[in-house]
Amino acid sequence: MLFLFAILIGVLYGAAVYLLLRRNIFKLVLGLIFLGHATNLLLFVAGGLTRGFPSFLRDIPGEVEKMADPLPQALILTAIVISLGVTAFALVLVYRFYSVTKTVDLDELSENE
Amino acid sequence: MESVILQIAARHMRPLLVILSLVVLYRGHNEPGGGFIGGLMLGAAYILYAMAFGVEKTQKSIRISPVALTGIGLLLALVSGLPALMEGHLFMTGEWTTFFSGSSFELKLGTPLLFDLGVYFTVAGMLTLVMFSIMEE
Amino acid sequence: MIPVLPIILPLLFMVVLIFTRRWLAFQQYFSLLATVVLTLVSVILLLDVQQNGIATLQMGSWPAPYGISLVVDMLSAIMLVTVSFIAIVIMIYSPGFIDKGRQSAGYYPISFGLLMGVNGAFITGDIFNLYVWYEVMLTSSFVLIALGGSAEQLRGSIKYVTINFVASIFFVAGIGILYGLTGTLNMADLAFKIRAAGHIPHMNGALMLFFIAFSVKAGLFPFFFWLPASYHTPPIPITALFAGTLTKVGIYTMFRFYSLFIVENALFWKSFILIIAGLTMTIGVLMAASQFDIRKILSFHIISQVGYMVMGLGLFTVGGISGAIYFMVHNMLSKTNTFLAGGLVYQRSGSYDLKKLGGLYKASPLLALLFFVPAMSLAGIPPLPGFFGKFFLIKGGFEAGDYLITAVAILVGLFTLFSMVKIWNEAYWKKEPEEIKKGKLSRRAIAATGLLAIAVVLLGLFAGPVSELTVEAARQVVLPELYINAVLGL
Amino acid sequence: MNIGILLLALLFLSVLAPFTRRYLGNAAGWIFAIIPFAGFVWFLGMLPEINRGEVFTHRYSWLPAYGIDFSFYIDGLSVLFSLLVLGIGAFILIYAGYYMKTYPMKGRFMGYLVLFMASMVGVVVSGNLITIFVFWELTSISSYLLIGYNHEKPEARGAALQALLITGFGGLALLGGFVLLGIPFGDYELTTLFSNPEVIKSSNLYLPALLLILAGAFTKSAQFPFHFWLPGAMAAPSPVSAYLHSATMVKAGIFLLARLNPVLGGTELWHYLLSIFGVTTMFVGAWLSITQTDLKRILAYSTVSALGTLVLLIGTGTEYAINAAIIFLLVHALYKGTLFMMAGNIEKNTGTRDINKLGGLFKYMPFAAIVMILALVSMAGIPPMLGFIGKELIYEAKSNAPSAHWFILIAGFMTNAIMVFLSMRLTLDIFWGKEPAYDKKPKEPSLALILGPFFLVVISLFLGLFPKTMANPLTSQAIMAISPGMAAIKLKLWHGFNLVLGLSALTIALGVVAYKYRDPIISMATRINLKYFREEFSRVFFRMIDYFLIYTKEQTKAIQHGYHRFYLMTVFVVASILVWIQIWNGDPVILELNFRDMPLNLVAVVALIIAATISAVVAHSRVVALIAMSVIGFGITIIFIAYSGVDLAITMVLVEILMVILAMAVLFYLPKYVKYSGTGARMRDALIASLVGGFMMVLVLQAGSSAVQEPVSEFFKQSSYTEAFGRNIVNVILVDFRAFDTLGEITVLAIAALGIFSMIKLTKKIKI
Repeated sequence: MLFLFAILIGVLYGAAVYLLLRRNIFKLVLGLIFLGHATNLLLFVAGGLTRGFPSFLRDIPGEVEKMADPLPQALILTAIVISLGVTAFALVLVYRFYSVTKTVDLDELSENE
Repeated sequence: MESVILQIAARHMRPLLVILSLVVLYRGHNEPGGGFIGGLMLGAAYILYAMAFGVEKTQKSIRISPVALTGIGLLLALVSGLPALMEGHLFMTGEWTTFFSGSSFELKLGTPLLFDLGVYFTVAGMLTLVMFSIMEE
Repeated sequence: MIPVLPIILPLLFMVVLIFTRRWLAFQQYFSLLATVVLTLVSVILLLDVQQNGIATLQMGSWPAPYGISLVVDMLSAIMLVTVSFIAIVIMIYSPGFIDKGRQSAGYYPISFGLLMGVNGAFITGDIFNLYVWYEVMLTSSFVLIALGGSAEQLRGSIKYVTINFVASIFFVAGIGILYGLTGTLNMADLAFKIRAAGHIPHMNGALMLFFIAFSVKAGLFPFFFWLPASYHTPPIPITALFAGTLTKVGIYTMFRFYSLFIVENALFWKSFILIIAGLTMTIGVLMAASQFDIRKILSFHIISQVGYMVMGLGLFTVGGISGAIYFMVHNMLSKTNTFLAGGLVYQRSGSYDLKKLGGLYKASPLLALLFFVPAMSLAGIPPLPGFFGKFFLIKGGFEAGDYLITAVAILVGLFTLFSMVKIWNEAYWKKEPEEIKKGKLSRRAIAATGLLAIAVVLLGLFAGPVSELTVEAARQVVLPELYINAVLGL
Repeated sequence: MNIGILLLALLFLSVLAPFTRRYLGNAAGWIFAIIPFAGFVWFLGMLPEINRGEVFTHRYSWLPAYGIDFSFYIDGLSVLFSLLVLGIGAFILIYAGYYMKTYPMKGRFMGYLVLFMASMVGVVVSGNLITIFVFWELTSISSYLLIGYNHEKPEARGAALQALLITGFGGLALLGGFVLLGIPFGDYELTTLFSNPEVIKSSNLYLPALLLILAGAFTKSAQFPFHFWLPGAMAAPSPVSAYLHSATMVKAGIFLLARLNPVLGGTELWHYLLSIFGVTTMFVGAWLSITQTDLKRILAYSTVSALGTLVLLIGTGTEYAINAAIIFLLVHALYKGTLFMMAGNIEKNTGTRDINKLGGLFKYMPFAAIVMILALVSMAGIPPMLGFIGKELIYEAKSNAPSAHWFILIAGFMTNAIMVFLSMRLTLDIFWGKEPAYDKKPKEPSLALILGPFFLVVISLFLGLFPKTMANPLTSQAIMAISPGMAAIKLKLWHGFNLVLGLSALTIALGVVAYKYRDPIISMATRINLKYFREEFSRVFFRMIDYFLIYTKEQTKAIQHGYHRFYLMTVFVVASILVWIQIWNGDPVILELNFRDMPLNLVAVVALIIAATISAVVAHSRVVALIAMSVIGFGITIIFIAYSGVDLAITMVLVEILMVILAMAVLFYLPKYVKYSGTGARMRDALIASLVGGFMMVLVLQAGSSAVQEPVSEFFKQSSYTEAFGRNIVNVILVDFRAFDTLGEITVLAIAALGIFSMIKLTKKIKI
């Protein structure tokens, strides 16, 4: 599965980058959300994949060897929450931007005007 | 959005969700759950209420502002690191005590739980703060 | 215990300020007091490190490499002291410049959030924890740069937020990959494993991701766009605070990572970093020359001067690194000072545009002095600290045999002088335009700027003792074994 | 007394100066002059010991970590220069106190002047290259402030900028040169340098160090082609011109050459470079002075010429040449100081400096006229002034120059003839000749204004009359300092009839003849200048600055263009290139495709996510995009569940719901999609996107396929229950093992929430 997941992550990153390069500010935010997803998945996959053995200690002999690595999961949880905060902020920022400037065209952001 | 059904649902769901969130919070140390998920549930309870009765009324019924809730959460998380110092350990070292240490049931309380409670409040505070602001807009 | 204080004290202060956000007067004085406390703590840390060597703390008593290690070496300590001192100045300066709306909207608590993140980044010895502090710092800076929400600010902050978000994503992706490759997050442990293994396959991709992430944060060529696009938009104390702290965190991290993780391909990284440094300092200074907005000139200069610091890193000799660290301290103080002086100009004349300004030299000798000192320091005029920073770097560069980059650094100094003199000639010496506003200067702001200017002068006058500290810091950077052993207790 | 105390006293005085105006008024100059005068006397008192060959050194610890001390080194050369700086300085201060009577901000002016004096003394008494440099730069800065004194005039600002940039450029080069010089010696102390000068001469750093140091010295001392800032600096008030631009600052470069002659000198390169630059500057300066009409500019060009002469002499390096250099330095400082101060007096009295608009002044101010004429006599090199001795020595030196002495001699001859011509012209055209209608009757300058010129001329006269008793003791040690082992030549006014005297006579004769035919000569010179020097150097300089600014503006437009997505594009493209290079050069990726490892249901999930992703990208409506987004989120959740991430999955679902609600709440305020970009742009962006996606894919493959021995998480598995009392290891990591991360995480949440809150509440438009 690693190979498929790698492709999936590549596709997600690619999509995110493509969306970030659009002129519409909505797509920009979408791109940020995609980046977050792609990265969560990347942390998950890069840390090693273990099927169906969540990291709860149940006093089963030998469980520790089979168990999924809990650390990447903890990292992802932290990362998800952080990107939730930042993305929510970005969303409101975009909203505020639109209500002040009445445009969604990023090309009108030029600072040399 | 003054829907009667929603109002009834919200009124009854709220205490339920609050209790559920506390359970999730406590369970989290051993089973799936934890402060973050619990906090989201707590927040959801009040957001539901606010959707039914409006933000202002909800605010009144909680008596504590979301900002304060966030602050309390942060403070709790911070304070949970202090007992360790009194024990002469390093900051944020987990300190545990056991209540009712029977054979079948025991209630273990420790500073990591307090910390998780801080997470719980912060998340709930953040969620309600954001949603209330947006809903008021 | 002390190493954790620079992180949790700001959090505590932030919480207090959140609860008291309606009492503006209290917020002003409390913030000031809080930054003074932070500075004292940092100074104590510095003295401790100076006497007892690298200080470490294992969070929650979990031993390294399992728990999160906090490590304060000389470099961290110097940065901590500098940042918290700048925070004092900003807190004195702010009330006159941040309007009531922004103050009650959380300017003070979020500033402490920023300080928490910055200090955390300086202290932590764990890569993922570093990411967390970066995010604390960045989120605070996002909020601060958009605080108030004028159209210009929003324009700037969209660029700022997006590009920095992308950088953070690169950072955290690099962490994930590094963990997948090595199974550890503790920086000392990682460095130890790299040295023990000799070669860890596929490391370079992750390292490059880190480099890109930190280059964006530090404002290196060609990743700096967010900086000049946004730094001129918020109120000047916020810009000054950013100028004094943010990019330097990126540089600091680069120092740390380079020192710990670059073992293989050292020659490639050295030349690569030197090339980037040369381009950054040249392009930044050239862009500064064309500007007419004081804040923009200074913003472009930040980029150029970041190039100097990276140059010191690329040399990777005690002399070069020590020069870069001294330069960094100087730059944080002097740059903040010029921004604050720029704010005074605005308060007096109602504009940042050099074309609309003039006559300030005659109108206010004090204002002139407060700008002249840091500006000449940035231009590298002795005996101000900018000179020593430049001198140490040039010395380091020539002694390391990297003549080309050193020649570039020397030449860039001339252009820096040019832009500083440009501001001086236009805003201070030119005849005062008739329609100019004649605003009253805030006393607190003058006091803050003066305090910082005095600090700049003192940094120059006491270049001797300070450079002893930076040499010690550089020694610890160049010999990462000291760091690794201190953390792992080897 | 200690040299450190003197310097501190001067610095203190300069800081104090701006505040004294109120209390001291115009008498400030007299009081200010006390300290430099005391210093002058102190240095004079050192002369006997100095002449016994003693050298005074003091060292203060300065940058111990770098092994650099702040040190002083006082020998004959230092004393000679210090005497000039302090002696002339004292007179200048007195002069300036009255001269600047009507100017605003006189206090600051005096402060800068004293600051300059301190820095100049600092340069000449420093015993360490870095110490020299510190004071050197201070002279540049204080002169910048002085030249730009009339800062509301654009010319003054321009001239100040020009001077600062030229000398600043030199300063930076000098710093580089000093650092290079210090490398082979391992030290910057002059004593170290002097003790074994062969170290540098045999090093391959000699050439770059020499070139950089010469760049510093030549810019400061206005050598061609950097000479133009000096005439430009005439925008400064006359006391400044008299002090900085004749007697002191421009001599700093000369001082440096003299100081380093034992270290760097004596090589062919040194000899040729100095001679070529010197002789060119000497002649060009003199030539350009012919066509000037502004009194101060005439003097400025003649100063340029004199500086060239000095460089030439030091470069020549023979015993005669070094003797001549020192004597001429003294001569020049004395007469040029007088002339500039007199130029100020004349301008003050008549309101003009244009010599065509002056005339017949002798009868109004006979005393001042005599003073000035004596200075001009010295400039022309006519006995009995010291200038005569100087010129004789120069001729002697030139005729004995080791190479090209005929060429140098002829150039020198022409130059001196021009000096004679200028002297006659200034004397006759200003003090006699046609008298224009003056607005108010010119009168003798007041005591403070004439005191300086008078004393300098008298000193020059006495030195000329009694060279052996007065000039020799002043200069002999300076000569030895420049060139150890050389003896001072016994100076005398009368040398007997020889070639040199003949040359002198011829020079004067030529000058007189030239004055007789001055009109055709001047118009010829003007024609030649128009043809060959059509552009004045300083105009070229400013045009270069204009071009530079245009360039930087274009560059800024090209790089900081304001288009957000091109910023992002640059970041992505550069990142892709850098990472791909790393992948390319890195270890090979071994890919094992194991189809048994691919359960169909998961393959379907992956396919679904990819499909959703693509539809989100190409979607034409926001609803589709949002739905696709949530499909992706839930798809990832399924993957988390399948691969043992239970907590993760729950959190992901909750967050996903929240995100969709937020996105809906916020984004539906925005207008509908508009298609902005064309196909070309889309193709380009798709390419960039696939580059980024591609390297991320490869990196994940690399990381995911490498087996790690003992990740740190083993410890968590082992001790989660035993030490942290929790069975949910992920949660234990979050609240205990790595609780510090979580603390940061909730802080981020709180800050973001506060930010959102304030952004929504704070709708008022706020300025600043």
